[in-house]
Amino acid sequence: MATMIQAIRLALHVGETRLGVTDIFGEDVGAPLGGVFTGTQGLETAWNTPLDERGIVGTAIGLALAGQRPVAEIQFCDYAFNTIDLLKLAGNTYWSSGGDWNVPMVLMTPVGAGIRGSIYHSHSFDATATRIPGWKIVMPSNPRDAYGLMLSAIVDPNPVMFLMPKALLRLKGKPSDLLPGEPEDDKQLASMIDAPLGDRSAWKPRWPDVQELYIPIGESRIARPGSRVTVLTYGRNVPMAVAAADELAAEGIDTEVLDLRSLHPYDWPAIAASVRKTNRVLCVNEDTEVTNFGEHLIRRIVEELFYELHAPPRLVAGAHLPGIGLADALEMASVPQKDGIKTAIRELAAHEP
Amino acid sequence: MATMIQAIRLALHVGETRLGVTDIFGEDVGAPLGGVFTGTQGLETAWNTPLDERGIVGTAIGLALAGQRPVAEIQFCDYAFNTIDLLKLAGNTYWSSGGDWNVPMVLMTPVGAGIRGSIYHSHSFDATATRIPGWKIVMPSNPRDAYGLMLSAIVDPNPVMFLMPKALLRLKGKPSDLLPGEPEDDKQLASMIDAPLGDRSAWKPRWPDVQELYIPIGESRIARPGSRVTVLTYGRNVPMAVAAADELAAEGIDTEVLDLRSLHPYDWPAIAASVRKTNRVLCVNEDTEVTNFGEHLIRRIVEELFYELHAPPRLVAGAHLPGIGLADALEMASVPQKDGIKTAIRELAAHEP
Amino acid sequence: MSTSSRPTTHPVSVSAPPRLAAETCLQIYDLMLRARVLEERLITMYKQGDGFFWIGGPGEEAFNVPLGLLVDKGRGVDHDFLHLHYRSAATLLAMGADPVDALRQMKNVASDPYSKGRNFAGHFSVREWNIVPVTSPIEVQYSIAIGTARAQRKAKGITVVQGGDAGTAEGDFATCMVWASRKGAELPVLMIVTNNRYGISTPYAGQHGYEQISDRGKAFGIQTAVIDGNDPEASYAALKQAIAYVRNEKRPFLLEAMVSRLRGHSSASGANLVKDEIDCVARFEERLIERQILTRAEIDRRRETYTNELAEAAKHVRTEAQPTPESAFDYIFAERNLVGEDN
Amino acid sequence: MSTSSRPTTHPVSVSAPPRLAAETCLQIYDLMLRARVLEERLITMYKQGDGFFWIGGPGEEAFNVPLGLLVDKGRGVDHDFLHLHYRSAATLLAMGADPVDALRQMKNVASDPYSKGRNFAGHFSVREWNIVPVTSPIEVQYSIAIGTARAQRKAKGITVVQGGDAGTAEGDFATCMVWASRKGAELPVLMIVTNNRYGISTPYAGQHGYEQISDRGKAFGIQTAVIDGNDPEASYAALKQAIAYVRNEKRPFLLEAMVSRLRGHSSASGANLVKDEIDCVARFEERLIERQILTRAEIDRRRETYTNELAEAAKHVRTEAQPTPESAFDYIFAERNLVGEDN
Ligand SMILES: Cc1ncc(C[n+]2csc(CCOP(=O)(O)OP(=O)(O)O)c2C)c(N)n1
Ligand SMILES: Cc1ncc(C[n+]2csc(CCOP(=O)(O)OP(=O)(O)O)c2C)c(N)n1
Ligand SMILES: [Mg+2]
Ligand SMILES: [Mg+2]
Repeated sequence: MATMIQAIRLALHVGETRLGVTDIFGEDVGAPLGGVFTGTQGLETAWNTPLDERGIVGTAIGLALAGQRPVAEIQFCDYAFNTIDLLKLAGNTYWSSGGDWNVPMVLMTPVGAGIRGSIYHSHSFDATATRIPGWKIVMPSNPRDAYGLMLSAIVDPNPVMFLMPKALLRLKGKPSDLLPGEPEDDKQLASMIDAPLGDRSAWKPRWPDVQELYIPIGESRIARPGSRVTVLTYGRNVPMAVAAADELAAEGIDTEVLDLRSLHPYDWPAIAASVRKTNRVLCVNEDTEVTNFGEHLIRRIVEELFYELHAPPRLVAGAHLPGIGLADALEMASVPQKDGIKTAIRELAAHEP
Repeated sequence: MATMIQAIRLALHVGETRLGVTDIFGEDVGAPLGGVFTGTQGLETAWNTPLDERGIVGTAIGLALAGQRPVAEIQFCDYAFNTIDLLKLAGNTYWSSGGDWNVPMVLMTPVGAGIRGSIYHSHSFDATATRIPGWKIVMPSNPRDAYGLMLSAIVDPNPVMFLMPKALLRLKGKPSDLLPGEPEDDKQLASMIDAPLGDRSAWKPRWPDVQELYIPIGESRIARPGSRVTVLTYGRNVPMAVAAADELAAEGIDTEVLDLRSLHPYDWPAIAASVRKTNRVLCVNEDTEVTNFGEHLIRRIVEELFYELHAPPRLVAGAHLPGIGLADALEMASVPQKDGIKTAIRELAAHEP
Repeated sequence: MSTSSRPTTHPVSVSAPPRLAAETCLQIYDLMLRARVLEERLITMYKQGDGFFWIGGPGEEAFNVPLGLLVDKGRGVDHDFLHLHYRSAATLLAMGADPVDALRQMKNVASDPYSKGRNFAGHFSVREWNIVPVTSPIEVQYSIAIGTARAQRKAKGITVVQGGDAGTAEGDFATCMVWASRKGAELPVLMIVTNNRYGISTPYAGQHGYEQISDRGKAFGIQTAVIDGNDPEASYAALKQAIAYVRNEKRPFLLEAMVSRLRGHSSASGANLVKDEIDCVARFEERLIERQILTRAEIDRRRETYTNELAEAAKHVRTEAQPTPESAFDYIFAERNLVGEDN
Repeated sequence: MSTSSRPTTHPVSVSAPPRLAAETCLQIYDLMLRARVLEERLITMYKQGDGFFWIGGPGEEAFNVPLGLLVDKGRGVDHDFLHLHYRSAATLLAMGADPVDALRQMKNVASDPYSKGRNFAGHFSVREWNIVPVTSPIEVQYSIAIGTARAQRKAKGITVVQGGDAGTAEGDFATCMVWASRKGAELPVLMIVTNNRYGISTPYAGQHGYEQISDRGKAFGIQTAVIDGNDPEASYAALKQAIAYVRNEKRPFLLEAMVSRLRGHSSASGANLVKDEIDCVARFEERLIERQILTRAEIDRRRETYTNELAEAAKHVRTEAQPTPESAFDYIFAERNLVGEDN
């Protein structure tokens, strides 16, 4: 089973060999490193840029305007905050030009906490991203979705942001989620596509003959079906919420976990259907809680489904703090943990209108 | 009666003569222009920077770290989106250094639509600003509040963002809201402190002996008392909401308009009190509606005051569009207008639980 | 064409501006005049309430017309990409744009082909000619130009990027130089700075540590030149040389053109005529009369004709439909890939 | 000290590095050794699981120690402000910092005086000495340094800002030069680039169009020099000269020091010893032995002593309390103005 980072690499390989991707670039994205998380190892078109995020985003926009299909990486989303103006431009060019120019670029960037990354390797980007109109925003929670969403991102004629939950990048998928064409033995896969330690100058990947698999942008996935409470989440918090739900099942609380996968456009029909079924909803994400994307979902749910609700909707999100501290206790207190999710689900389930 | 922009200028004059402000700077902030909205005309310490927003914010942070009290301007908030990383730094320095360094700077910037400013002179900044922990965020809706909030911003030991609703900058205050020490005749005031058209090289302002007046950061103001519906708003939408409420009074709908004035920290006790009284709440602001600060308020209201609500809370905000178009019809369709606010209030008032 | 006071690191041989043939002079002059008359019409529209804001390029015609004539116009990487700024109407006209379209954008009517009534005057966009949308945020075009130039490393086209003097203080100007001059990965980009010695109200003096902005290119090994952008013949010669260099060498060139700002910054500063600035159109007229290529009477006739044409056109534009409110919601997401269609 | 290959616009007279007095050599060497031993201890802590991440400056001691010795240490505008980067432990030690505090930050204990267990190793902050917080985002310190330097235009202190080679591609590096060299408003800022020829895995070659990064300063009229940062005597001499220039002339200086990266980028790349890089400590030891200032035995003894001291200290730090969860909510807003207290 491919890990998420391997799945992304395989998708980029399909991109550059079959879908017209000409440039995959960013800081340390090319040889010898192939990305700080190994996402771009061995790719033909991967190259190292200067240390300049504005140049990276600008280059991506320019390549896209020239009709190419660039995939750019910002090494950590923590370092994308000096490029918001350019991201806004990428998002508004089609609209501002009255439909004259579209901008078919992909921007990938690792997000979130969970690796003891301290203040500048723990940022989330989902709330900020959803505030930039004209972008499609996706965030996978498992290798298969990562693969299929990346392929969809590449062929989409619009700018697509691909948020990589960094705490999940090295986790393997389920055996049932084998990518089409992926070797069944994960050791074999690793020996084919993971660069060796040490000198890599002579190394070349041997790519398995993986096939296309598109996860449509805008479609959510029921990560765990349930009837009593709905959890709306994405990325790193999906397995966390599923684990919480599984544990709560022993207490007789049957929780549905919806993995949004796409943050914009998001899957409103699926959200509404789940809320209509459970009448109780919890939004979970890691971004800071003031002016948070989960608050958007709650606002819309309240506006459209008020009388379906048997309990006030809840948000479990990152604390409104200037940073996520390095020490364990600080990080744990700053972003959602399984126990906090369980408590919130329990309270929602117990709540009688 | 001073206009809002005159009130800001008077506050900056107090700042540089009595509160230790050493540098007021930004693009075209110094002579001869004194700011594209005239906010810094005639000030002793105002100077013109290079055309470089990152340098402006960086300079402000550095001056603050050196123990000074800088006031920096970004000419239009539309051009602050390449500095979010620096704004985040200003907001996290105190926290990251474990209380070692505070950053006593003020950043002022005009925001919002209403002047036919097209795509890049119509942006709002409130949602983005409230997503930057460590900042205090204020936004006045009238000259007196502008004056008092600016003075509070200057003496605050933390970074304070002063959002200037550009559509209101030239509106005069109410006679009852004379600033302390302001001449009663507004023509007289203008002749004293407004730079003449044409050659200004010999001009010097004659400053009235205005006195200090501090509007505490974090305190809201009831712009219009009412009992049936609460409107939570700020800046340009305050007079709009008051006008809507006044018109609706004829229909027998008694609306309370709360002018938040401070977006962070915001006045939760006052908000809660008003919602407890009216049981119906509408948030109004101009920023785009997905991941919007009004959604935060609604989330908190739902979380803490669910059973006080007799109707689903509503948001009237900017459309989730890549830009605000120049043509009248486009701008009107993109940001809240009085009629839309009236409709929402009417629906809330009519709503029976 | 005068080179900058300090020596260039890779000196370009810049000869005295050759006289252009009478025919070329006439072509350039005619376009300069048309562009000037267009700007005057736009200002009049603004002053008469037929538009909310004016910004444009009166004072840059002598440079911008040759630019428009000399680029390889077309679509895709084998033609030149243009990342212009908001004073580029003359370049558009020289490339063949219909001046009425500029009036349409001024009046923000639905038929505005550049932005469908959404953007300010001067914010052009012509995909058929590789003119990427002009942006309001200053200098971002220099970061974006890297991308089109990269796409052209093996193509026939080059990338042209243009902006003002004050804007070079933004990091994006440096970004363009850093990325365009990477050893072994140089980019075919012509960087143009149109230096009118002002950013809105702020004079050049006091904001810049170098003598000439283009000096900044030298450390990067970028070819540089400073020219009199008020002289159409000097501009034509310099641009021709710079474009040929970029096209043949596939390396960057930084060209600084000293120009005028004849109507101040924009309508926000009144858009009135500024004294003490060289008027390139008037100066070129004198030269053409002196060389007996045109007479004052012919000049007056032309100006009158163009002025009347545009006055008529403005009347017509006034009757065109404004965008509907619902149209604000058009063009958020593209359904198909326009830019890649036949690249 | 070798000057860059291209002439500086305002040449600095840079003499061959003078031999420093034996006493000064010993002082510098001792601090270099202490700094090296500290980095080794930090790496050991990381490898033993006593910390989540290591980044630091083994290979920069010969430059960073003289810097720490030569700045005017203190609080407020009449002393020097330091905007350092994450490889600056040796500078801190030379200024008198307790190495145990670096261990505390490594172990993210509550007693970490630099960040209270919040930030990565090497992210120093000492308000008493004008050491502003080291930032993780690369290069922003160059934009912020403008502000402290501006506050010092009439003061005795100067501003020192330091960063790596790769980071100069960010616009902030250009911003610093633009703002520091404005004619008539020059700023007293010493810009330092510590060039180790890498940004993480990306080599210098292929990313830069100039020969030396400091060449970029020349167009701005900024004094520049390139020095061998592996030579403590050359570094001392160059820094002394540069600091004196900035202090006396109240103008910027751009100093590029060629240094080594002895343990790779950080713990993320293994933090193992890198071959083929000059080890400035070993090289200086040879010089000191040759000049009979120290013997190998004395050196070994010192190293052993410092190593043992820090091993003990690390054991102690391991017992110190971690921050409490609630403490995450401390220091969001300041109640009083610390930075302005007695300025
Ligand atoms: C990033 C950004 N900051 C500020 C502005 C506001 N603004 C518009 S034009 C201008 C001056 C530009 O001067 P220059 O670059 O010399 O170009 P010119 O207008 O003189 O041709 C400014 C500050 C802007 N449009 N974008
Ligand atoms: C703005 C930003 N982008 C990316 C990073 C990730 N990063 C950390 S160190 C580094 C390389 C820095 O290289 P250089 O400037 O040469 O300094 P060195 O580490 O070699 O001393 C990168 C890319 C960052 N910290 N900040
Ligand atoms: Mg200019
Ligand atoms: Mg380096």
